Amino acid sequence: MAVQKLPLAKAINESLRMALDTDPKVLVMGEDVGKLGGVFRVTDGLQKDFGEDRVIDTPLAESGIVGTAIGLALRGYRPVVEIQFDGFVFPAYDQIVTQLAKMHARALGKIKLPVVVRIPYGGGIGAVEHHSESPEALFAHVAGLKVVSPSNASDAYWMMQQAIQSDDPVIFFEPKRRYWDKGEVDTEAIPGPLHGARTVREGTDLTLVAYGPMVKVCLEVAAAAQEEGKSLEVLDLRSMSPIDFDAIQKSVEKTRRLVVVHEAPVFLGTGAEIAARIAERCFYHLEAPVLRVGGYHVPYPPARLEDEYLPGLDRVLDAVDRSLAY
Amino acid sequence: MAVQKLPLAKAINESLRMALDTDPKVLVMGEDVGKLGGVFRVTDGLQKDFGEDRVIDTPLAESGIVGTAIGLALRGYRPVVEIQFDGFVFPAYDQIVTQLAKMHARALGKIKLPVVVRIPYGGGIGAVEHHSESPEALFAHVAGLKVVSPSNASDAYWMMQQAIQSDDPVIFFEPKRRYWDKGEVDTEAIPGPLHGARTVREGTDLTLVAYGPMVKVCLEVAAAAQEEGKSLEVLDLRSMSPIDFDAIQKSVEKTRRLVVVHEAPVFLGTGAEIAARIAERCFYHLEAPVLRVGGYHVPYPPARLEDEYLPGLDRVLDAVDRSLAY
Amino acid sequence: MTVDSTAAARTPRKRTAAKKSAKKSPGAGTPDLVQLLSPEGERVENAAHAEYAAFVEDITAEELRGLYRDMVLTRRFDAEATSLQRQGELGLWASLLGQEAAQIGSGRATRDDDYVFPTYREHGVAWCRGVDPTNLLGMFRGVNNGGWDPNSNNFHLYTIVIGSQTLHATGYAMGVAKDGADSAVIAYFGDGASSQGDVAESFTFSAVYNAPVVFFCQNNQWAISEPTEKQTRVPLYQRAQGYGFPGVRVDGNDVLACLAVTKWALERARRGEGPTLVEAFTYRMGAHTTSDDPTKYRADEEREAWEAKDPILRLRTYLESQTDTDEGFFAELETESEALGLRVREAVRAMPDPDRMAIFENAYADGHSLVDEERAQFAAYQASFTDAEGGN
Amino acid sequence: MTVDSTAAARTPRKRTAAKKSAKKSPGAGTPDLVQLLSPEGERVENAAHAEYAAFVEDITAEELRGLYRDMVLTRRFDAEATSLQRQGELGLWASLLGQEAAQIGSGRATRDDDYVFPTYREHGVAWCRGVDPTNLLGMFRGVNNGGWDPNSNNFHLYTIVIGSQTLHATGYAMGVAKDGADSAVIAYFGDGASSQGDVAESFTFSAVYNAPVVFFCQNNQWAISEPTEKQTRVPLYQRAQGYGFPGVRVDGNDVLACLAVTKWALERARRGEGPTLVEAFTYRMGAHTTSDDPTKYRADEEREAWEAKDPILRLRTYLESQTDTDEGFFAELETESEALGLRVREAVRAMPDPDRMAIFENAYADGHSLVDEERAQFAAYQASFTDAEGGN
Ligand SMILES: Cc1ncc(C[n+]2csc(CCOP(=O)(O)OP(=O)(O)O)c2C)c(N)n1
Ligand SMILES: Cc1ncc(C[n+]2csc(CCOP(=O)(O)OP(=O)(O)O)c2C)c(N)n1
Ligand SMILES: [Mg+2]
Ligand SMILES: [Mg+2]
Repeated sequence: MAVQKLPLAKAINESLRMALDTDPKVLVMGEDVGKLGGVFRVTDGLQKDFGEDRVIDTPLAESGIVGTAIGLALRGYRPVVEIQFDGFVFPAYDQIVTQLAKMHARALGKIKLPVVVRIPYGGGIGAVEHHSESPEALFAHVAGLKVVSPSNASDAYWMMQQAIQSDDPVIFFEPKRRYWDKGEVDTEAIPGPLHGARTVREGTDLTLVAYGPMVKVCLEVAAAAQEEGKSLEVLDLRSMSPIDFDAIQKSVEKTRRLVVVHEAPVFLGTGAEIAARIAERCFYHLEAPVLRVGGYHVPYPPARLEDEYLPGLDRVLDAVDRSLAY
Repeated sequence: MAVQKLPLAKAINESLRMALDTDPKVLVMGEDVGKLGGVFRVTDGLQKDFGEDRVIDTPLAESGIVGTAIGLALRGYRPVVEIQFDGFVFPAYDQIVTQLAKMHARALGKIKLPVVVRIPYGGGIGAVEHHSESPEALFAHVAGLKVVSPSNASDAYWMMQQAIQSDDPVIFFEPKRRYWDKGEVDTEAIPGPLHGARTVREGTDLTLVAYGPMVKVCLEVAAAAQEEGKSLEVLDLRSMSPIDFDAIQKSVEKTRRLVVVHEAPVFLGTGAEIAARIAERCFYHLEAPVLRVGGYHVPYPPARLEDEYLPGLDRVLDAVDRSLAY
Repeated sequence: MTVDSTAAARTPRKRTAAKKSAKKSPGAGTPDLVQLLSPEGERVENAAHAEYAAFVEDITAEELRGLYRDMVLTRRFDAEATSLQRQGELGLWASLLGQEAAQIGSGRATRDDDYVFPTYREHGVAWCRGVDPTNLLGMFRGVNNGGWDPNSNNFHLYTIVIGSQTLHATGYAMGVAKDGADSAVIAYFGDGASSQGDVAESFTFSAVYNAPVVFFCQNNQWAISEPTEKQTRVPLYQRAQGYGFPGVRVDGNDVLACLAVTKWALERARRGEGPTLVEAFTYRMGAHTTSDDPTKYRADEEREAWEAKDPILRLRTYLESQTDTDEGFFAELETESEALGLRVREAVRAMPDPDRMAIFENAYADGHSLVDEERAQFAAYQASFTDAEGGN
Repeated sequence: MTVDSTAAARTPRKRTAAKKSAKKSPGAGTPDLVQLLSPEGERVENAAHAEYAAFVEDITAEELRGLYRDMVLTRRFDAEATSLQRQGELGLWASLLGQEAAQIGSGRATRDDDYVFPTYREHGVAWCRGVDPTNLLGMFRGVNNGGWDPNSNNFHLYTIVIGSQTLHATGYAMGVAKDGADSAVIAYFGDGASSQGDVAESFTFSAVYNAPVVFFCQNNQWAISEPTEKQTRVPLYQRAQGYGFPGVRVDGNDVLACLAVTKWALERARRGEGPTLVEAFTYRMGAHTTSDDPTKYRADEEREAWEAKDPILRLRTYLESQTDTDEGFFAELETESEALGLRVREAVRAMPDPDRMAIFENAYADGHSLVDEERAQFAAYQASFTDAEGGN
């Protein structure tokens, strides 16, 4: 059956399974992705079905994982690499930034690096340090990478398919606190472009832009605002590099107000770029400055404080109110 | 004599010498900082005068350099670490982001990490790959770090003094193409705050904000604009974390126009944050959107193309014209 | 979770099972393994290891009981934490079950002026250093990211980013040497961590600078779901030689051997002979953490075989058969154990949630204008609710 | 810059100096050093190294002349590049002066279907792989960041971030094994690079996956200004053992030994016996790069001592004394050498600057809307000048 209701994690699992099945060059690699199926079970059962040669438990060394994935890609493979948690991508940062991102250009286009780096990211799961961060801006700033994040099961399935098919390296941020959220996945649908934003709710008074875990929050905000008679449009950005500015611009030309929401710190977060660019593109349309809601400029706090730190319904509503008050 | 005319590199050298001389806990460490005095001679003569125990040639491993510097700081030392070039800081990125930046908070303030990481950065010297990058946004986005860059010899001297005295880790970006530019250094002056911007030229029609290597370009732009009868104010930002938004706001409330210039890619560069925040703070004052001039979203190009890539007089003037045309 | 670590965690009674599976003893077969107490609780005499044994030659029954007590209380504390996690009082717990000897032996080998860099599982070492065990729970409860002052007990914060602390330890040791102090530093890490570039770099730096640091690798044979073969194809202690310093493999379930070898290594460091790698060959008897389900990836029999080599059991047999330790000691310890459990339970439950404004504290030592601004905005935002509630 | 590498770079004449300082031969004293040709140009017989020697047993005079020719032409090319840098035609040059034997020996050991991962100094290896030498100059001239198609000659791009290519080589080798191919991979790196975590991780990965890769470390005794003691306190080849695979130290100025040992190691890889570390003990006779001034940090005598062990000189002596090589060969080679120099000089001078729009090419394979937007803006901006000039 083509349409299934799946949790987001399972949708990625199915997507990986599909890719492993259809393209013998696809590999899955990372720490604990084999028998354990990953700490979030995203790769559950894959090693059993495709063998240790395709689904590879690696040594505990992220630079080594990405570095060898680059080598495998040079040999013609399409590795899908798992970084166990957001906070553990940094040992691999050098390989990602200086090698993975730049090698295609260095070779004047003669080699391609179709590597997908999967990173479960974001907070809200009550975890210990380094398990709740949102470092996407640190990748989006780097030319040569593409950076995406699905917010629901269907996108998770399809964006993973597209990421694996991409001849560019893709940093694939998975909203870990949505792993268990179910959604319909039509494995025979024709997906939209990987880097296009999607309007997930139409509205006329203000545009909310979010991605990954915050889309759900923004939809709740829009519903709450509706009750107060405010019509909010919600855009799921889906891609942080490139960003679909045309879609945001179009929406803002209609609503004339924009609030950007992400878990990552506001300071130099992706919202900064959106605010800067939309302020330029929509200079004569904006009735209020672009407002941003996100993390503070502090290390991610311990679990018992994360609800204060993370943008939630109230904080986004507060920003909406402030915007509408202009 | 307290006032000397020194090249910027020599000013840093003098500043390090002063620090080594006055505080026995100060250490200088990095690749080739000893006998060679660093590839830019910034540490020239220091090992000779302070010994191998204070000015330390390290193994070729940036993570090791920063990681051991953290350990030395825990033991009460104040290490000043050199990363040989901008593009080689990434192997140390994990230690900087997950340890150096967060350890003070992790210890609830009970330990301090007064580590300075010196990074010669930026282009314009005709170098090979990885020797011309401007990764400052990748550090400014990270809470727990402070990020500064001097644009002239006097600031280089004094900001280094202040960075070493800071109990927070400071990423100290040195504008390598200005190393040879001479300026007056008064070693008995009373410096302004490390994180305050400075107005380096007053003007009324538009504000240019820059830092490091681009300050000189902006001053040239202002001089050229003057001839066309335009009065440009130039702010030397000096600190990218924190950013002195008050100073920018004050200037923009006067000039009503802002152009931000840096070598780093525009997309998610520090200019994005400045544009976003000033657009919010000065919503009713701005006559034009904040414009940004910087690098493109491509890997830093080979030397023979860098003049096209780097913001120069013409490109900044073009942005000034576009802003004034609103 | 199928592994019942609380059950296994009780102070072990004398068990005849001990001898049964002693033949299955991976690692113990290696001639290089330093062992002073056999799984059967008998003193092992091995001329080749006399240099290490010398460090525990004069150990008294009293001291041995002290080690036993440390192990029992550590295990009790650990079991309490595991059950507190099940009760929802902790978000996570990383149990040291099975690694008590490695931790107590090495921890008791340190001097007060030595400095310790742990991973996230060194509850037994923390115990030896005098860190109040309830302090260890803050980060697992989610009220902080490391709740003690490292300098109070020369015991650094737990470090979660695998391997990174080995460089901090090396740098600290470089500082010790610069200061001309005769203390030493010990860095803990796991078999999985041995693959991280940082650990290799710490070997290089410590060798080049001849830093007084002991690298103490608890090879508990698993890195979450991955067996040690996914990290190396030769025993880990051999890694050191290629960097120019000695590596020793010690029976990690033998507290006496761990004590002896670590003392030996720390003494080398103090004498200015530089780094040593100690590989304590042990076994993670529980799950990786309370979030983990080891039935997914390893056979029960493996754990069962290792239960026969239980570090506590082994010392108990020795105490009972070779020393004047009477039942009273064990009974008293049982009582003390229960009291510790109770104290920990109560302390955790009493742990207050941090004030929300704590988010903005300690990001910087010297302050940061953006943090100040955000703090003020946050306070105003919070106040708007209070105001609203207050009918303002 | 005091070191005149162009002078030293000329095809060496027979020199009596060779014997003079042969006694000062660091490294050669090591019993472990594999040497088949002494600095005096004599065949070394050493039963302990018979396994390696077997790989060059049948080498013909013709083949030896081929190696000699490779070294001479490589040196000539290198000298030309150095002088082109002085003339401002290149922004920088990293000379291989002194390392010709290590590079030609190992390079000629590879098969066409093997894959090579160089650093930034492997001009001699590139030569062996058939890469047109002028292609190597693009990045040093600043017209590109790596100007050849790696797959044309199975010779990867130069990699500047120290050590990172060792992981690419390992991954590539894992792929070779997956494909069931019987080819091998060779990764070059320096003594300085040995300290990088990435290199250690590549040892771990290659050992765990038994990848068919040879790690070829040219220990030229300097990492810019730092002597090897700043990277290790034991010989580098020993590093391998702790990771579970063999390490061999070879006389890096002995082309025959480098050829033999590399062939041996590549054969091991092909046979499925996994990785090998080869440390070629050699010497960087010139500056680190044309930007460097070695007088700042090392004594002239050191270089002079090593000139006596010149790899080219050594083979020449052998060819002249032990084979039928006549003067004509050397004379012809001199002519060929000059022709190469001329060709390179002309090719570099003719190298066009890239079109400015090239900035926007190849950042992405599948395109990126922001790059498209910036490209269009840039084009419009440039056009505005043309328009202005055109009086539009
Ligand atoms: C850099 C990094 N990568 C991944 C992780 C996730 N992780 C936590 S513990 C662990 C396994 C550690 O194994 P080992 O070093 O053997 O220590 P043990 O847990 O067995 O004590 C992993 C992969 C991490 N904490 N840090
Ligand atoms: C990660 C990184 N750090 C620093 C540098 C600067 N750098 C270029 S070459 C070099 C020394 C390399 O020494 P070695 O590995 O011995 O190779 P050699 O130059 O001697 O061939 C250094 C420090 C770099 N390229 N990459
Ligand atoms: Mg382990
Ligand atoms: Mg070298």
